[in-house]
Amino acid sequence: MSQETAPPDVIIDLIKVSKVYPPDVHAISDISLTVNRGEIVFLTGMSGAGKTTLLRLISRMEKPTKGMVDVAGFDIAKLPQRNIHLLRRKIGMAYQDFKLLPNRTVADNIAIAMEVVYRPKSFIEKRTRELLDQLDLVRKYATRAEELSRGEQQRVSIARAVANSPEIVLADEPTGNLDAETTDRVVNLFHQLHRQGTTILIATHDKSLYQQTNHRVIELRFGRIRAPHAESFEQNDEEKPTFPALASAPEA
Amino acid sequence: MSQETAPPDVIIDLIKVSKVYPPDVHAISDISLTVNRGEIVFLTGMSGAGKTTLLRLISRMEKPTKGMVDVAGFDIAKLPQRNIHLLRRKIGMAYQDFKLLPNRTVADNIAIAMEVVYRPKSFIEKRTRELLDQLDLVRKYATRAEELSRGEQQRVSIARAVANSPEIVLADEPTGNLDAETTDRVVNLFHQLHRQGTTILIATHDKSLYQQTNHRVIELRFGRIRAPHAESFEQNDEEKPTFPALASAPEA
Amino acid sequence: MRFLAVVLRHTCRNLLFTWKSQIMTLFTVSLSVLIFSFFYLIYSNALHISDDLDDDLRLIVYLDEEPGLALKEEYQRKILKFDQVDRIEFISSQQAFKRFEQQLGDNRDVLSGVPADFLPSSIEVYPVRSLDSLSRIKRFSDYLSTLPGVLKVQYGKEWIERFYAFVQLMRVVVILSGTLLIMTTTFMVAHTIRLTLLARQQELELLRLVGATNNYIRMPFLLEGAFLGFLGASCGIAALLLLFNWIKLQFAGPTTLTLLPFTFFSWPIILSIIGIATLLCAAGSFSTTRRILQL
Amino acid sequence: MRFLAVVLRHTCRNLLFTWKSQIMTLFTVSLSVLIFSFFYLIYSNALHISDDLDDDLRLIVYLDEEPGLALKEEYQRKILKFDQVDRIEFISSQQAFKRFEQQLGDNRDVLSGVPADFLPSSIEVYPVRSLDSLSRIKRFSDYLSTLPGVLKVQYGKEWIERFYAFVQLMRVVVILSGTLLIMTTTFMVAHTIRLTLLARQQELELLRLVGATNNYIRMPFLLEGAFLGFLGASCGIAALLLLFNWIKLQFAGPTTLTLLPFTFFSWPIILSIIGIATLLCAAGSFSTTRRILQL
Ligand SMILES: Nc1ncnc2c1ncn2[C@@H]1O[C@H](COP(=O)(O)OP(=O)(O)OP(=O)(O)O)[C@@H](O)[C@H]1O
Ligand SMILES: Nc1ncnc2c1ncn2[C@@H]1O[C@H](COP(=O)(O)OP(=O)(O)OP(=O)(O)O)[C@@H](O)[C@H]1O
Ligand SMILES: [Mg+2]
Ligand SMILES: [Mg+2]
Repeated sequence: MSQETAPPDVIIDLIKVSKVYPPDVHAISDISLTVNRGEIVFLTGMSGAGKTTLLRLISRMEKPTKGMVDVAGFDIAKLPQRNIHLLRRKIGMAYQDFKLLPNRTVADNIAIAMEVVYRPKSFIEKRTRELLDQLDLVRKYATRAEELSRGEQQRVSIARAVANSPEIVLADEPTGNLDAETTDRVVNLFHQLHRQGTTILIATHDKSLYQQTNHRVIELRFGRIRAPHAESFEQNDEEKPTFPALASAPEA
Repeated sequence: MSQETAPPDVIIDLIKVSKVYPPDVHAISDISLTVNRGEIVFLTGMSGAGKTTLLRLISRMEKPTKGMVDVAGFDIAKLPQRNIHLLRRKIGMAYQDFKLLPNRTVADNIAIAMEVVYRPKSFIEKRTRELLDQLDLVRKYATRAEELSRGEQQRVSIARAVANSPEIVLADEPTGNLDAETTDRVVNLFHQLHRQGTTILIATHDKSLYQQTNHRVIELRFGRIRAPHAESFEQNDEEKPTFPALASAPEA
Repeated sequence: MRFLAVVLRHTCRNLLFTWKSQIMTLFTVSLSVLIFSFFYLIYSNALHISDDLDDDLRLIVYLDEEPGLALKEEYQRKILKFDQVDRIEFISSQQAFKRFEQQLGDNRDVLSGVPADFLPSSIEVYPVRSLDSLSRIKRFSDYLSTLPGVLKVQYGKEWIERFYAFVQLMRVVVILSGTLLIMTTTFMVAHTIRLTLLARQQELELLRLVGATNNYIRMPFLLEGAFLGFLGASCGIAALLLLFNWIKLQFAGPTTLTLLPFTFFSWPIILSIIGIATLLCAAGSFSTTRRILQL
Repeated sequence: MRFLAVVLRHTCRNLLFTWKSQIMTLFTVSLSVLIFSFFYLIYSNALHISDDLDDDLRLIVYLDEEPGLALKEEYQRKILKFDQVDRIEFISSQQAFKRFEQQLGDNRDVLSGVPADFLPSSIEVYPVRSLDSLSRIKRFSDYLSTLPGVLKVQYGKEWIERFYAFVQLMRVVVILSGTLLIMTTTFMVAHTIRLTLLARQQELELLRLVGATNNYIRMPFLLEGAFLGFLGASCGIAALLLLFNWIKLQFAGPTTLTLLPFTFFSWPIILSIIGIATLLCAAGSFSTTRRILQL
């Protein structure tokens, strides 16, 4: 069921992948992309360029129309329905539309990701509090998700994505509704995961997230990869300065 | 039914307004704010500061717990249910969660705002195409809203807000899912409305939207107004340079 | 004018757009009307059926002697004053004897030695043909036997009691089935409306937010409800008519058909059923938007 | 072990969390079971009722002379070979005369001059107590009149035909009501499941996305369905029992009760109804998740 076609340090491998939504929306065209374990990769590109579609292909929310997608040793196109959970457990995704359960509490929404892998209750509660603290949301612990502001919802969805310490984190526009200060907290969280060896893909429009880093930035344009900003494949970039502390550049 | 308590050039007038969500979330505390006709006002503040709540109070999606809200001559608290539409027709709002009808086409979603005031069909189609063109979405004219990327959805929601050329435009985080280039188009659209005398309130985290302008910026902090950046009440700022052309400041 | 045009266009678009749930609603309404009118039909025919069955239910009052004209009138007055009595008939000894002869048929010669007046004269009392009167037959018979000159009152006691029990049971069955069905139907229609509303809530809320008037939001619902109600009720009645004819076919035997004169609704009743269904559906649709209009 | 604990916890939480729609479902299931078992009960009791009513439905075969022992046996053999015949009884002239005397009651002295054998001897044929046999009575009577030595076959022709038509009609009513109700019920249960699923779809999709196994998603639905099915069926049966006792009270008169021996389900039937409802609900809930598992 799992085909180890790529070298062991490659965790995401896309070979000539295309995705056409019916009837003829070419969201992704002929993309090849290799991501190594522990890397941070930024996806940018205009609205509608295909960033979300790419992330959805990786988490098997869509099947590729053409090409091969290999994630953590699973060939997406051949993964049988009953084994999808094995792939999904290695991936934590913060969706662009959050996908929170509106009438459940914040804690429940985060816990759900840990419950499905049978974590003990005490662990779940500890981890939830820890994440909420890190994202400045502890006072919303027992609030229902529909009563949160959009920015708060976004943070809950990020917390859920990373709760289970997955091998791969896919973050789709994780700071679109966040102010600079809160963005900083999120960046720190990703940074911390990066130090633990998590592979992180971030689709974003926020230049301040990647402008002062030397992580790989991939720009999509009409479903194709455009001249990549940096092709640095080195894996030990934890030592280097990564995210900018605050996006408020002194230009006013 | 309409109380002209404020001077004629004041279009939005909040006096000591508080909003408490049950049981005890103090979203807005004791805010007083006056916006003149034709002004552009930016609302900023951390996630959860109360920006959305303020806009919801102005469009009467919430009633204030305390204080008086007077918008375009209507006293919000006293506006009877059967007359809400008179207020709403003067306001166009781009919601933070878009509020699109997922199974209707883009065109339908925009047209709905014009249909309710009985605009002729030909006008509706012309205006829709014009707006979609301006926001780079013409090719999505007949696509269902649920098949759009988030950024595209956001633009549709903006198009719907301004479609009817309302007196007041409330934009809640209008560029959260947009890249710099598309943001620019949105800014130009607002700029154009501004020239026509529309009052615009924009709640945003995106500093690049207001950093190089001299429009009023109001920062909320835990539901209160913090030291305002600029208290310029002059009304003829159409001549001055307003929005930055592109948010990609040359700092990389 | 423009308002009307827009509202009509909206209604049509809604119907086209949500035809799946519309068909669901239509089906629900049809079924409900079918169910209701089915029971109503049974009910309105139930009395006729028992009419024909209780021909046998006469009470025979045996008299000790042939009554004179004055006595006959006296009897007539005393018996006919009861509401439950339809008509009475005097049978003289001779008439009773002739009947007996006829009943014996070919064996009538056995009566050759018998005097023609060996059977007593009697009054046959036919009760009104209604289920209610059956329940009072016993008491009525007791009353009759207190009249002067009455030898004995005879009626098919067991048979009447059985028939009465049977009809009573049938009645309970019809009432209970009807109640259950109407409960179910109400529940179902409420359910369907809730489901439909759930799917449209978003749209209604949005309409409210972009400045639609109350009527703009409600009118399409009203029209849609009325349309579905009308169509649904018509389908329901049509289905019932089909069913009715099918039943008639089942009873196509020469005798039974005439014995059970089962009739369909008259036009005024059909029209009122359809009218009421239309009104109810329109009102239901109309009123469900109330909560949303508060926004 | 842990899986089971988590699944049980989930089930309980779901039940608590969505108690509103659960109660809706419970009500639906109860109503459906009530409806179904109500009609089943009527059905299973219908034959008993007609049993008691057709006591009067004997055929009287008049013979031209008192049959000898051999002839009696011959008759017995020829008549009893029909399935529809329950038993036969020979009535001699004397017996017939005595009965007639009793029927006349106080007026028996009118028979004083009549010879004791003026009434013909006869065979009384009691058909089997089933609705079906009634429909063949006419043909059977024709057959009987072809037997040697038979003067005439007499039976309550009109009455039987009326009764038959009535019972037939009753049967059609019960079948049609049953069909309508069962259609309605099916529709309603499907509707409820659809509604419930709509409300939960989001949650199921999310569970799938965060890596829940198929069983993790489905088991709570299975348990929930079984629980609701069991509870709902029990409530339905309980409601029917109440109804049943209410009906019995309605018929509490001394004679009618014994005439209509209406009995409730036996335990095995009750248990199978509950079992089947439980199974169906569990299966229904379980299978509705299929589409979502494809995600
Ligand atoms: N419907 C609600 N019920 C209860 N509390 C609410 C509700 N909506 C918002 N809140 C709370 O009110 C506060 C202000 O919310 P609001 O949506 O106004 O924030 P915001 O400034 O728009 O934040 P963001 O930038 O994240 O959108 C938050 O703490 C939020 O949790
Ligand atoms: N379910 C769908 N059906 C049809 N077309 C779709 C669907 N989802 C996305 N698309 C189209 O595919 C293209 C790429 O969409 P995608 O969501 O990947 O863009 P994106 O890069 O994430 O944009 P954004 O920054 O606005 O979120 C867009 O043109 C979009 O309209
Ligand atoms: Mg996207
Ligand atoms: Mg907000």
